[in-house]
This record gives sequence, C-alpha cells and structure tokens, in this order.
Amino acid sequence: MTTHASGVVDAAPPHGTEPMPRVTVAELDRLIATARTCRANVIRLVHHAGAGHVGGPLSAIDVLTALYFDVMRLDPQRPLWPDRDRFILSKGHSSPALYAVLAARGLLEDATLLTFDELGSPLQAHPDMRKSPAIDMSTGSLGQGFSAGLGIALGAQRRGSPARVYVLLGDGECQEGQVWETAMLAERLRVANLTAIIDWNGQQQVGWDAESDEPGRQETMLEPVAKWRAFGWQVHTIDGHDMAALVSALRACRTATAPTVILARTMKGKGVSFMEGDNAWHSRVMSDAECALALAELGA
Amino acid sequence: MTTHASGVVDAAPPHGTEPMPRVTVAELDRLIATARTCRANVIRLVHHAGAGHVGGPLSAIDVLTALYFDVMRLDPQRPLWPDRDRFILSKGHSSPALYAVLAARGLLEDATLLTFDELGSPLQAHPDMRKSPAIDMSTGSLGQGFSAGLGIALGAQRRGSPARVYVLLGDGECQEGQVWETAMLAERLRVANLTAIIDWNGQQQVGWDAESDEPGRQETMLEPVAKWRAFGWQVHTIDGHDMAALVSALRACRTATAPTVILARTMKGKGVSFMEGDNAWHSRVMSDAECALALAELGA
Amino acid sequence: MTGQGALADATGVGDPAPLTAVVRPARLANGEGRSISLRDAFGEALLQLAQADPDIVVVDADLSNAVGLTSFPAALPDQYLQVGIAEQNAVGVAAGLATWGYRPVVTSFAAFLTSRSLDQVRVVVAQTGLPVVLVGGHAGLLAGRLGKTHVSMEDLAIMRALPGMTILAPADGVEMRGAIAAALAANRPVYLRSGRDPVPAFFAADHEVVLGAADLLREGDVACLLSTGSITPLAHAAVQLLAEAGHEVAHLHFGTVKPLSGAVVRDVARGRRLVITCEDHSRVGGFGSAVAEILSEEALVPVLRIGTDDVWVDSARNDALLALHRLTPADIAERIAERLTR
Amino acid sequence: MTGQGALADATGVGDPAPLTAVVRPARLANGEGRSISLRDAFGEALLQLAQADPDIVVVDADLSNAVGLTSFPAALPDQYLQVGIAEQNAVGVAAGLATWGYRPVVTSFAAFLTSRSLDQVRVVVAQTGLPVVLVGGHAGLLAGRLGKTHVSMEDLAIMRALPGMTILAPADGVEMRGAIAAALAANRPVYLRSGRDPVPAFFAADHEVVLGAADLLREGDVACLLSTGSITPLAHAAVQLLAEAGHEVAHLHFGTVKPLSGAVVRDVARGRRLVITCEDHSRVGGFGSAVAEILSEEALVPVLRIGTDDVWVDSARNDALLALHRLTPADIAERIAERLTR
Ligand SMILES: Cc1ncc(C[n+]2csc(CCOP(=O)(O)OP(=O)(O)O)c2C)c(N)n1
Ligand SMILES: Cc1ncc(C[n+]2csc(CCOP(=O)(O)OP(=O)(O)O)c2C)c(N)n1
Ligand SMILES: [Mg+2]
Ligand SMILES: [Mg+2]
Repeated sequence: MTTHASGVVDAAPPHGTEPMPRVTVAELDRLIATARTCRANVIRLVHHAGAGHVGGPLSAIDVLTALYFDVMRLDPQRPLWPDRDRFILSKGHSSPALYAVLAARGLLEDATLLTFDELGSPLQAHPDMRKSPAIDMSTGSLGQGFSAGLGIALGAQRRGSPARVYVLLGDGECQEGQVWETAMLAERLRVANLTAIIDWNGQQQVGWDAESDEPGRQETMLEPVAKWRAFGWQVHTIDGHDMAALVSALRACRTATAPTVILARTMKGKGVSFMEGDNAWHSRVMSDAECALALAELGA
Repeated sequence: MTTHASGVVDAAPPHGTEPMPRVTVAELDRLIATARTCRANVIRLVHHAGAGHVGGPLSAIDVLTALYFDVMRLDPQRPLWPDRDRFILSKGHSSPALYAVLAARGLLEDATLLTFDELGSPLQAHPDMRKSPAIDMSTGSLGQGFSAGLGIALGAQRRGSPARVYVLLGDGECQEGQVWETAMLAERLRVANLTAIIDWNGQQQVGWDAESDEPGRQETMLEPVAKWRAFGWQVHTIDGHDMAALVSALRACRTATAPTVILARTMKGKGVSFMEGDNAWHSRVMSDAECALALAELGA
Repeated sequence: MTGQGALADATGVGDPAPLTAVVRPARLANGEGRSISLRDAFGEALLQLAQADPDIVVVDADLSNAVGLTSFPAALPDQYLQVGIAEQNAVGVAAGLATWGYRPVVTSFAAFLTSRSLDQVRVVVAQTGLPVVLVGGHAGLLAGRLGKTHVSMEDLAIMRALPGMTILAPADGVEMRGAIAAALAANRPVYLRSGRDPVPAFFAADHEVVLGAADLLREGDVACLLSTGSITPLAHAAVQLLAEAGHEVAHLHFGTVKPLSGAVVRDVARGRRLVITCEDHSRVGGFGSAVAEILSEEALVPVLRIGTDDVWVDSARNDALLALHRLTPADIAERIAERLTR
Repeated sequence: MTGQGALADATGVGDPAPLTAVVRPARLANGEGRSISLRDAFGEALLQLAQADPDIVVVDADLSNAVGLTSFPAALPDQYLQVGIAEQNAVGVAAGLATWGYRPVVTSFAAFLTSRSLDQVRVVVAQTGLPVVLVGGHAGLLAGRLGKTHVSMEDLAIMRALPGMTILAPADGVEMRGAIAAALAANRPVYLRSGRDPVPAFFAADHEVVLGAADLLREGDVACLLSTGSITPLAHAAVQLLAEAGHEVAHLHFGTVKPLSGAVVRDVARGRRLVITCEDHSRVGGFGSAVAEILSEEALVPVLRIGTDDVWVDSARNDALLALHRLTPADIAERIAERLTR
C-alpha cells in the first residue's frame, strides 16, 4: 500500500517481490503469438507511414512482449496508476515496436496505429509522453531514457512504491557516455528496482562494419559483460528471441538486490527473412510488394 | 623522421620506443626538489591572485614534474616542435600546477606566474592554448581534455610522428560520461601512444562524504581498476607521490601496445600539512599567514 | 487517451498557466537590508522551502557548495541527491523524479547546465514540460576569475531558444528568494540564473516576485532602460548618473527573461526616443535580442543593447572585467548619453 | 611567447581573416540543374574535396549515411573515422586532429551536434578557434518525419550565441557544394547547416560561395526579404507571388548567417517600408533575430520575422508541417501581403 504525494492511498494490491512461478508452455505460446502479431503491426504501420525504423523495432518486439504481457504490473484501465511498472524505450527510434505492443495490450487504440508519424497523431516518430499516458518517458535522443529511468526508479523508492522500471537500450546506444553516467550512479546507489535490457542486435546505424576486418572490432559493444560487471551491475546474457529465456530472466529481476542488465542477443529485422541481419533495413521504406511479403511471412 | 603537412621534414631525432634505463637516485633527487619548488610556486601564485584552486594542483605536482622533467620529449626553445610529446591537463582547474611546472621547465617566463588570473595574463584560470604555445589544449570543462588528447594521439599516428600524449584526469572527473566515450574509442582503435593518468586523490568538489557512511560508498571512483580493464586499458596503480614509481610507470608507457592508464594514488593538498586531505582547500583563498606557513613547510 | 489533458495528473505534466504581464512600481532597499550573493540567498531560501516541502529534492552535479547549498546536504540529506560530475545524468534523473511529483532542483554552473546537458534539458525537460528547476550558478561576468570555460555569457540566449522554458534572472538576494519560490510553484521547466558575489540589497524586503512582471524603478521621459539580472543595480546607478546630467531615463527591471510580454515592452517604449537594454550577458541572442525582436516589429523606437561584445571573456577580477567590457555604472551612463546626444 | 601570433603555426590556431561583406547579383538555375538534397550534394562534394586533400578527415558519430556520406567510408577509409554514437567525443577528437593540421568534418544531426555536444563545441572548438567543420544534418522542418527530438529549429540560435563561430546555411545543392569547400578553406570553426530532402537546383551551376556575401535575387522597392538556408527557394516563389499581386519586394539570400554584415543589412533596409526575414528555424534567436538586432539599433525599418513559432515541432509530412507552420510560398506571400496592406 502506497501513500502518494496527493495523500491518496492506493488500494491496489502491492506487487509481490517473491519469485514468480515457472512460465507454462501455454503462456509461452500465447506470448509468441502476440509477438508475431505485433511484428505484423510494425510492418503495417511503418509501411503505411512510409517512414520510420524497421530493423530495430523487429529486434525489440520479443523483449517488449515479454515485458508488457508477462512481467510488468500495469492496468490498461488506469494507465497512470502510480504503482504501475514503468517501461522506457531509450532506443526511441524503435517506437513502432512500442506502439504495436501498447495497442495489443490495450494501452493504445488500434486505430491510432495507422496514424503513426502523421500530423496530430499521438504516435510521434519518437515516443512522446505528452501525447499518451501509456508512454512513460519521451525518448529519441539516444542515451537519455536510461537516466530518466534511473530517476523514476529512485522516485519509486522514495515514494515507497513497489513500481519497477525497465529500460530498453540499443547496443549502439551504449556508446553514449550518458549511459555510463547512469550505470555508475545506479551502482553507487544500488538501485535494485531498475532493470536495463540491451537489444544486442550487433548493428547500429553505420558502425565499423565497413572499416575493420579485424575480428571483433566491428562489434557495437566490446566486452559488454565485463564492462557492466565492472560497473557493479548483475549481468545476464540470453537469447533475446527466446521467449522462455526472456520471461524467466525478466521475472528474476523482481527479486534482484542490485541493478540488473540483461544482454539480450537479438537480430535486426527478426521475423522477416529478407530483413534479418540486413542493416539496410535500419530505416528503409518498404515497397508494397516487400510489405506484402513480410506480412505473409508473419502469417498475417 | 617525420614529414609534416607543410612538407617540412623534421630533422630532430625520433623518439626512441626502446625502454628507458632505470632512473638514478641523483635524478630522482633532482625531480623531488623540482616538485617542491613547484609546490611553493603554486602557493605563491594562488595566494598572489587571491583566487584559484590549491588542493588539486598540489596533488598533481609530482605527476607533472615526472612528465615534464623526465618522461616527455620536448624542447623549450621550440615549444611547437611538431614531434614533441603533448600534455593535457584535463582537470583544468589544477592550472596553477601546470603553470608552475611549465615555468620551471623554461616553457613559461617566471615573471608571468604572478599574473595568474589577472586581466591580460596568458595564465588564465583554466589553461588556454591560445594564450601560450606551451599549452597543448584548452581545458576547464571536465572530461573534455581526454577526448582532445585521443584526437591528438590519433593525429600523431596519422602523421607518422612518434609524439606521445599524456592526459591527466581527476578521479572525480571520471564521473563524466565523456571520459568513457573516449576510453571506449581508444580501446577500439588500440591507441597505444595515449597515456591517461588519474590523480586519484579520493576527493572532488562535494562528493558523497557527507552523504554516506557506508564504507566505500563515499569514494570518487568505484572499482576503477576493474572498470578501466573492462574498457580494454592496461592499468597500473601506483603511489602518485612516489617519484621513482611515477617515473618508472610513465617511462614504461613508451613501449605500451595498448592505451594505458596510471591510477596515481595521491592526496589533495600534498606537501602542506594543514592542507593535506582537507578538501576545504579545494579552492579556498589563503591568508597571508597561511601562505607563509605553507611556504615555510615547503622550505621556500 | 490522447492529448495533454490526460496528463494533467500526479506526474505534473499539465500545461502551465500563462504568466502575468504587469508593471509594478518597485520598492527599493535604499541602503537597508543585507548584502548577500545570489547564491547564498538561493541557498538559504531553498533550505527553508525544502524544510517545508519534502517533495523538493536537490539533484547536484558536484557543485552544491559553489552555488550556495553549503549546509543543505547535512541539513536535509534525504532531499539531496549527489549524482557526481555528470550533468547529463543529473538532468535526466531530475526529469524521472519529477514524474513522481517531486520538485527537483538541479544545481551546477550556468556554463555547464546550458551546454553540457543541453540535449537533456531540451528533450526530457523542455519537451516534456516536466517541472524541473535548473539553477545555473556563476552566470555572467561577475564570476570572471574562472575564465571563459566557466563564465557563461550565453546562457540566456541558449535557454531562450528552447520552447517552453521559463527563464528567471533575479537582481539581488531579495529577489532570488522570491524567484526560487516562484520557480518551484510554477509547475513548469524553469531556468534560474544565479551569481557568485555579494551584492547589496537592491529591493526592499517585501519585494514580491511574480513571474512575468516587470518592476518600474524610475520614471523618465526621454528614454527607457530595461535591465535583467544582477546588473540591474548597476544600471540603476547609471540612470541616476544620467539624471544628474539632465537625461531623464525611465528604468524597468525584468526578473523574468522569458516569457517576455510584447505588450509591456511596446508600452514602455512608445513615445520615448530610445530603449536601452542592459544585461550581464552577450549582446547576441539574450534579453536585449528579445527586446529587439519585439520592438523591431514596428520599428517603434531605436534599441541600444548593452552587454558584452561577441567575444569570449578572459579571466580577471570583476572590476577589471566590468571596466574592460564597459559595464560599470559610469560606462553604462556614458554609452547611453553618447547615444542620446548624438 | 604570449599572445596569439605565436600560435599562427601548423596547428592552425591563427586568427581568421575577416569575411567579405558584399551583395552580388545572383545567377539562378531557372529550371536547369539537378534536383538534389543538401545532404547528397554535401556528400558528393566532400568526397571530391577529400580525394584531393588527404588532410580532410570525417569524424562521424554514426550518422554518415544519413548526412550524405554513403560511399565515403568505403571510398576513403583512411580519411574516415567512426567514433560511434558519442557526439561529445566526436567533437573533442576532431579538435585534437585539427591541432595537427587536419581538417576534420564532424557529422551528426543538427539537433545533436548543437546540443549533445554543445559544451565541446564551445570549449575545444569555438574557444580554441581550431578549424573544425561541424555539419548538422536534418536541420529544419523538412526533416519533420523524425519529430521534435531530431528536428532542430534552434540550431542557428544556439550556434549564434558562440563567439567565433561561422555559420553557413546553403539554399540548395549547388550552394552546398561551394559551402563545404569554403568552410574547409576558411581555417576557422564553422557550423554548416544541412538538410534531408531533394530540392530543385536554385542557383546556377557557376554560383560562387563567398563567406559573408549576400546574393541579390530580385530587386523591389517596397520591401526587402532576407532569407537563409533551404527556405530561400520557397521565399523566392513567395516574392514572385507578391509581385503578381503588385507588391515589389526585393529578395536577398544570405548563405552566411554569422558573421552578418550590419552595413549590408542596413543598406538593403534603408528607404524600404519593411524588411522580412525568412528561415526554416524558430523565430527566436536565429537569423531573423540577427537582422532584428541590427535594424532595431536605429529603428530603421520594421522587421517581419517569418519562421516557426516558439513551439516544439511534432512529426508529420513535410507538406503538412509547412502548411501548419505557414511556411509554404503562398503562406509566406500572404503573411507579407497582410503586413504590407495593413
Ligand atoms: C544522441 C543520438 N545520436 C544519434 C542518433 C541517431 N540514431 C538513431 S538510431 C541510431 C543507431 C542506433 O543503434 P542501436 O542503439 O544499436 O539501435 P538499433 O537500431 O540497432 O536497434 C542512431 C545513431 C540518435 N537518435 N540520438
Ligand atoms: C563539466 C564540469 N563540471 C563541473 C566542474 C566544476 N568542478 C571543478 S573542480 C571539480 C571537482 C573535480 O574533482 P576531481 O576531478 O577529483 O579533481 P581534484 O580537484 O580532486 O583534483 C568540479 C566539479 C567543471 N570544471 N567542469
Ligand atoms: Mg543495435
Ligand atoms: Mg579528486
């Protein structure tokens, strides 16, 4: 039970911090199906808009699905419930994935999806918290969402709220110094209600692919496990498209005693064969034929 | 032999990259005496100006003396000799230390010391490369000198120059994200002609001293060795007031094959008993009596 | 579910009420009152406010003592968050705290807050409308002994470029006390300009800070001087010198630099031969430019913008800097007289 | 050993020569020439320049392809340095390279270069005078489909606040080619504003870029429109619409936003009823404000500043944004006609 600034006492059941049970096969199947639907919606909304990123959203969909459909405590009827868990898409250019998942979860109206990036739409190119109560923080400039997430996590602690904060970062994004400022402060304050997930798809906008043939030197991140450990974070490395692994790693964070980072190995464009691993799809506009092909592959 | 942009071929002998011999006792004694003179000059110039930082300059003097009087290749007659080694005081607020050492080394006129921080002086509150050819980079905004140092080191490599770059950072300064952006790029490019030295005096401007009683949590840096290692740097931890240790660690950098950081354990206010470890002296103005006492302690 | 109405909730992201635009006759200290620096007045006032309101939280990028919060950390440790020398993270963390209804006050130097963390101020403060108060210390020439990396002569120009920022530049300790209270009450992003050195009390102790209001310091027919920030007392002295020389120049102080009421500025300009602006800031893009933007629309009255030239400021003593940049009362008076008698 | 003379050496920290301030009759493309985006013109030109000058080095914060350098990394790998998504370090590394006589060109989006790395631009570029060229892509409304975090409507205001920055805002691909060459030749800190979408050639192929020069696009007695950047073609169309409606408005393009010659601006203003400024930028602090600063000094002529209002720009299609912010040629003409016939 939490008392808020307003003096209102929240009657909703507090979040448990006890470990959650193992995920069942039926639950997993439902999550996998949801992720697939959301992938199709990413394709639809980006194609409809003729703008927006594709590769990054597709690599992030499974993480988002696991969060919004399994791990996070929230109530679509009360999007601003103070004790809700928060999600911040620090890699804000993957907004189509966020919008697709929010709509599937009932936090956005489906009809708004096809207004993406159009004048007057709540679905801005990058997530804008002033446009919808379902968006917990405005992002788009890489590295910033993580700091805000730390602030929100600290705020929850100060308010005595069990709210947890999940922040999704890009692997390229981790080149921003601000990410390490945040990591350092979270380490010092041992902010255990903060979970970072790295969408480790191995690609960024340009990167070093063309520049270096030396093995390892084209990587978006060098030795990330060692780096995060040295910064005092608990580190889990998982397959970011393996729903069972995602769910169990994310569920485990609820009992963490230190800030936790999940290095989720992913693939840009995941789920659409001709986009997978091809960074040309970072933000390319699809033809109608490509859109149809992608949707067909996704069974939509 | 280096060919420069201008087409001028430099006739000066190239820097050796062979290890340097062990430092002799006589050499050490001279360095220690020089450091002491420079400490006295820091006291004099700050007192004369009635402004400027004190604690940080005194903790940095030994490092600067070892660099300018033993390790760095330079020629006071040709301050802009292209193949000279470069030094960047990334913790620019310790400018009094830099000025004292530059003057002792013949790179600044002694007479300018007492113009510190006065109108028209080349000795700005923070080092300004436009005011004197002896200053290799303008600093004062923490975290920036290190980036510029990396750029200079890369420039040396591109020009085929044996010039090495030494950057002195504060331990508090290492909280700036930009420091880690720089560390990451140096790691990726394996910039071996770049040496960072951290003036690890355990204090910054405010810090966490008052905030946390928990052991370790007031530190300016948490687990710095692990952090720098994880960022791919070679790490040496030494006593930053032990001239022999300083000289041998810095000499060893000349044959490094990776970027190297020297964590130099120091004490703020070192050399003046009533300033040692008392962070009130971060930038306090001295009374005449305090100045006299400090100078007496320094045998000056 | 869309639109901003839904957000006028505990997260504090509602649309702010418009500021009042009024001109009030000012009551001056006239030699009464304490000499105190803006920073110390800020520190005293914030401590009091925070003692009464536990939602006020200082987010400090390792400069709290330098901006006047010497006793705050020990007095209210639970309302003080040290983030280290990391201005970018400071602003982001503050924004996150603000979503919970906290009233974060970020402290650093003006030079760093408005440049090192500008992207963060832009995206998670100004664009979200979260009520974060940014306190930039050591702004202006009178922190001159730190030199060009630390002396911000550009902060007003930079902050003015951000939609939705409210910018306050108090004249003295009395006004600073009111300004920090008003900033916290305003429920919107605020940039508060602070300074280092003691200044004599300028306003009477009961001077009330109302965002957007201007203070009429003196009447005068010929011209009107508009000033902001801690140069107002110097400008006031200049106006007195001018009066002695026979030039009756009206004087208004603007403790709020943005928003600036076009109506008020036009009103005081009309019928006069010259409008003069005066600020401890570059002549480019700051308060004077805001006035020039307004008055140039109708070419109502010529505008003489007094501030520093478009150059970096070297380190030196305050008096040397004021003289060099011709910002002493005598210099200000001379510049205005020159222009009036041309 | 003191002073700047000693530094006019291989490190390239010498004092730049003053810019030329001239008005030249412009030669227009008149339907000839290619339609090309500013970014692609930049990319083509820089590749050619860099092929001829090995000292030109691109320092990229992971946006080279988005700002027009698609083939550069593969074509000249030794002159391309990828620093990753780290704008602060990019600017610092560029400054370091410049001390060796290299001519670094830093590439990112305008929004990030002028905010995320503002402190670095301020300290190691503008304050040192090192000849770093900062190329800010996707500036202005016409990158609108990225929304307010990416669309910079403030870059000119922010860069203008920094002493010593030269600011270029070319109108089209032809001028962009000349601008990047001139920026590299200028031996000083330069901010070059670039854009995303293809625009028809505006200037004739032999249009010569001279820093500080203005281009006379049309004579006209009643008023004079001064524009900068890629809105100049739209402003030009507006001026033609106005002529058809009987308003003879002169038009000058300023490819250099800073320094801006007061003499030139006063000259073109004198004797006319109105000066209009037009820019793809906020009305606060940018090119229009620079003109207002100059013209307000003598209240010579009223100034109508056309740009976006002081609001954050949402994401939408270019045409929708231009209409919303009333920046289509018809809107521009209407705003001017309204003012002229008031
Ligand atoms: C501060 C900042 N710099 C640059 C950009 C432009 N940008 C958008 S996406 C991107 C690449 C991001 O790579 P990564 O974080 O790995 O995300 P991915 O697309 O691979 O999911 C860049 C550089 C930005 N949005 N913000
Ligand atoms: C970007 C930036 N933020 C803040 C400051 C103000 N400042 C000057 S010294 C200092 C403390 C530095 O601590 P440390 O790096 O440990 O140096 P020390 O004084 O201990 O040698 C601070 C915060 C600054 N100069 N630059
Ligand atoms: Mg990636
Ligand atoms: Mg220290």
